[in-house]
Amino acid sequence: MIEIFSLSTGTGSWNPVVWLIALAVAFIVVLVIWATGERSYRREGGAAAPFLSGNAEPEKGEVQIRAGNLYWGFTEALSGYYKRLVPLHTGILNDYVLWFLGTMATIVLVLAVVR
Amino acid sequence: MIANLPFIAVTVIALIGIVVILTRKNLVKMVMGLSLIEAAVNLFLVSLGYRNGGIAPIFTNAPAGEMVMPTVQAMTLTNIVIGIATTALLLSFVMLVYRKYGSADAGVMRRLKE
Amino acid sequence: MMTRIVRTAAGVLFPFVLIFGFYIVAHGHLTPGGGFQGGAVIATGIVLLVAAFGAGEIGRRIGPGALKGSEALGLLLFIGTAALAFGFGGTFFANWLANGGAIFGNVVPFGPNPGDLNTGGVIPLMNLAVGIEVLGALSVIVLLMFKGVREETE
Amino acid sequence: MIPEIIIRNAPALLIAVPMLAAFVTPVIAKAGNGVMKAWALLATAVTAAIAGIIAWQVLDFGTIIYTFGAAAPGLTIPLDSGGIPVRIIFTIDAMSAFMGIIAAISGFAVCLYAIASEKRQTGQEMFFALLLLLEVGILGMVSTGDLFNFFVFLEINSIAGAALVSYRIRGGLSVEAAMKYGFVSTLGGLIVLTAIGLLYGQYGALNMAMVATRMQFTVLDGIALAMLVTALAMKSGAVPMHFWTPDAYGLAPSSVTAFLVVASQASLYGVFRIVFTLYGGIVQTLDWTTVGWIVIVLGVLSMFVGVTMAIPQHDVKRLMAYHAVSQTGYMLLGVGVGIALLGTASFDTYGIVAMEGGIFHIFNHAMYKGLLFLTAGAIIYRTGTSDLNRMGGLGHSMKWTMLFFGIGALAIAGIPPFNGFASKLMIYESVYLFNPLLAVIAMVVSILTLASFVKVFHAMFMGPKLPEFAEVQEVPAPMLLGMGLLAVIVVLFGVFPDQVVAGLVEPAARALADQGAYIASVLGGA
Repeated sequence: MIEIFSLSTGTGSWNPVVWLIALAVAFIVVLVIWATGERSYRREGGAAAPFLSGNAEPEKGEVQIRAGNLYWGFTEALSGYYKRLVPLHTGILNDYVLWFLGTMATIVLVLAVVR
Repeated sequence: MIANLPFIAVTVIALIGIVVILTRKNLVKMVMGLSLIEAAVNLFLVSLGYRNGGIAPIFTNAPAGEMVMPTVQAMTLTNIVIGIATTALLLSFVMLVYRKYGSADAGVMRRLKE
Repeated sequence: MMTRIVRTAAGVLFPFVLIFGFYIVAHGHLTPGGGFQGGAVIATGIVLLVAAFGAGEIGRRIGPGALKGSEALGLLLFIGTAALAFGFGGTFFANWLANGGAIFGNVVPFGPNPGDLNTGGVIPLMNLAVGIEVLGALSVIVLLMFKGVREETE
Repeated sequence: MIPEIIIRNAPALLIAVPMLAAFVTPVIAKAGNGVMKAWALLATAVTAAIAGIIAWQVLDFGTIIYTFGAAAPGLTIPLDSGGIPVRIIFTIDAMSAFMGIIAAISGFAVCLYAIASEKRQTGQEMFFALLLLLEVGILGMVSTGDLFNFFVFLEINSIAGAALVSYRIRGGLSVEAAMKYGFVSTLGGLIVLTAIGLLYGQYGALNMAMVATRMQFTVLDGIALAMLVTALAMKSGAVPMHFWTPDAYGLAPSSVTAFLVVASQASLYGVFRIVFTLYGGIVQTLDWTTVGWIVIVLGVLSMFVGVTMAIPQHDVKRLMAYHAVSQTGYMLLGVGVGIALLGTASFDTYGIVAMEGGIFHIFNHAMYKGLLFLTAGAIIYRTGTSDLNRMGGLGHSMKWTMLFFGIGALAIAGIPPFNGFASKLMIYESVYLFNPLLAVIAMVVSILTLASFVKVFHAMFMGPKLPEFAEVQEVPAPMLLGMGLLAVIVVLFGVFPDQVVAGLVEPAARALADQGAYIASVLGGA
């Protein structure tokens, strides 16, 4: 029964059905733990409000993080790579053709001349 | 040597086309370069079909002898038709780009980059 | 709109261009030429009219609607002729009319001959379909591009 | 149950139905917009049914041969032709049928989606006609067994694709994208034609099986192979020839983008078909490994450059387009390893698994990437912007779209139990045995993909409801249905990967690798 759903990859196998069952079991365990929690807890009345050193909590819309700065650290760390890579995407049609023909020339050299 | 003349012409025309595409920034000229390459490919195909002493495959009043295979002519014709379609499409793109951007220059047509 | 001389000459030449185009279409299975070439010749006739009388005038007389219609008609004829072969037990594009004795059904004579128009089976039909399609498509392209240029300059 | 004439002529109908429908569409549009849309939807549905019939026939009874213009489909070599198959022959083996199913399913979903998403545009009859023509181009490319016919369908693919990219002019931006796409595609097409000319001049045949039997691998053949592989890899968006991909994918209408992904994959199929079937006879020489490594290098470059370029993007469709480049790299890598190992003892142990992974990834990619582009289109349809920096909080009002996007994003990042995980797992494990470094790169790329899509998900759906999007509602039902169809396939293929691999993918990989069977099916028991 298990074998029917197992995907063999030559060196191992992957069974999504077993994985889903495991996920369901884990979910039930989480549910059980959650159910044993304190029932008198209330979200209202400031219990869930953040404490920002006594300052007023800003509007949710103002502190919403938009997409642009989410991976700033990553691009900054790899700036040497990005400084070389991004300017290659010039957007000029001649360059597109040049890259295409250049790659073709390289592959022709490898396949037909060097062999 | 004389048999290779068409292929030399093919190379020359194709090279002119490639140089035009790579060095000219005017989009109309780039489309012209593309048409030159297309013409070179057509000439190449037609030259492939040449057989010394062969007879054109037209049955009407043909002399007796070996007829050549008309496959390359069919291919060339198809490519001409396709070429007309692509050239018309690309030229209408150039017209629209010129109207919207105020220039038909590949250096100006680069709002999409990076 | 060009001078009277050009307009008159274009008017005189146009029927001859048409006839030459239809000749090329009709003899496509015997001599060099065929649907595309003939259609292109007819389309050049329309280009001649456009050059002489202007795109606005010709666009009003002929109309992109009719040309688009002829394009669709030609394509439908083409596919339809090809698909009719299913009914005769052949595959798509099979020549179900050839050597049948009916229209375009004569057997092609072997060896050098002056040519018989009544041969070829579906090939002349397909040439006709392609001719109708190409004259519509090319004319429509030229008319629309001409209109685009006009809007540019005015 | 199914009339015999349909089964007999199914390969021709696969092309003829969408083509006829495309030509009739402008005429039918006179009867009303609704009629025209129903007609287009019907045409794609019938095409999908025919693709299904073909796949069933191929998987049950072996390769289908269909000779155009002959008295019977199997008459490949006319008696008076001197032993050369002069007619156009469709050769549909398991790989072609596999690609046909992808194109047909994707075409149906896209058409369903476009019915609602394009209803504010003018000139819709031409849109649907071109969409059907694009489908003709894709299906023709994957079914044909004739080199020149392949070129013709490639050009139909390019022209219809370029015209569709420019459909919404968007202040000239779409036209710019279409101009770039059309220009490089046309140049690529001409290079393909030159290569075909080189082969025809030497071997005097255009049929792939015939050329394959006569293949000598002279210097000219090497040049032709390089031209074919480069031009088709360019059309599939491999780095460093990928520059048109973000432009065209980003600016085309979203429904078209989802279909352009399949169009690119038809070119990818072209690369594989040419390498395996046309040049498979030179497998014993040293050049063969070189060919494999060229494909692998293209694949690794595509994976890495694609994903790293995607991370700093802030236009949602441009970001997804770079991911499409990156995912194409996986397919090139998987099949490239298969190419490099073909003919060695390792091929049967893990080379075939790598190929299966790469081919399975083609199907998975078409489904989840199509789904992602459609969800992006749904967002743009409602908010009117594609800039991630201006979005936010849409999860409150577009719950179904959020669900579909989540499924697609998890699938592309290779998170179990979605389909992307299954194919990526096959690629990782087999490529690790071939060269551990390549497998590590593939995994790193997968992690970066996940990171990038976490950002997109956060930017589009998370956060409080923004005042500028207070009026936003869920998209119309046909768009949801189109997305839902693809999402269901993504989930099903993820949960039952073994059935799909054994039933569809493995026959495709075996058919691609077995050059002898392909030739024998066309030319008889050679």
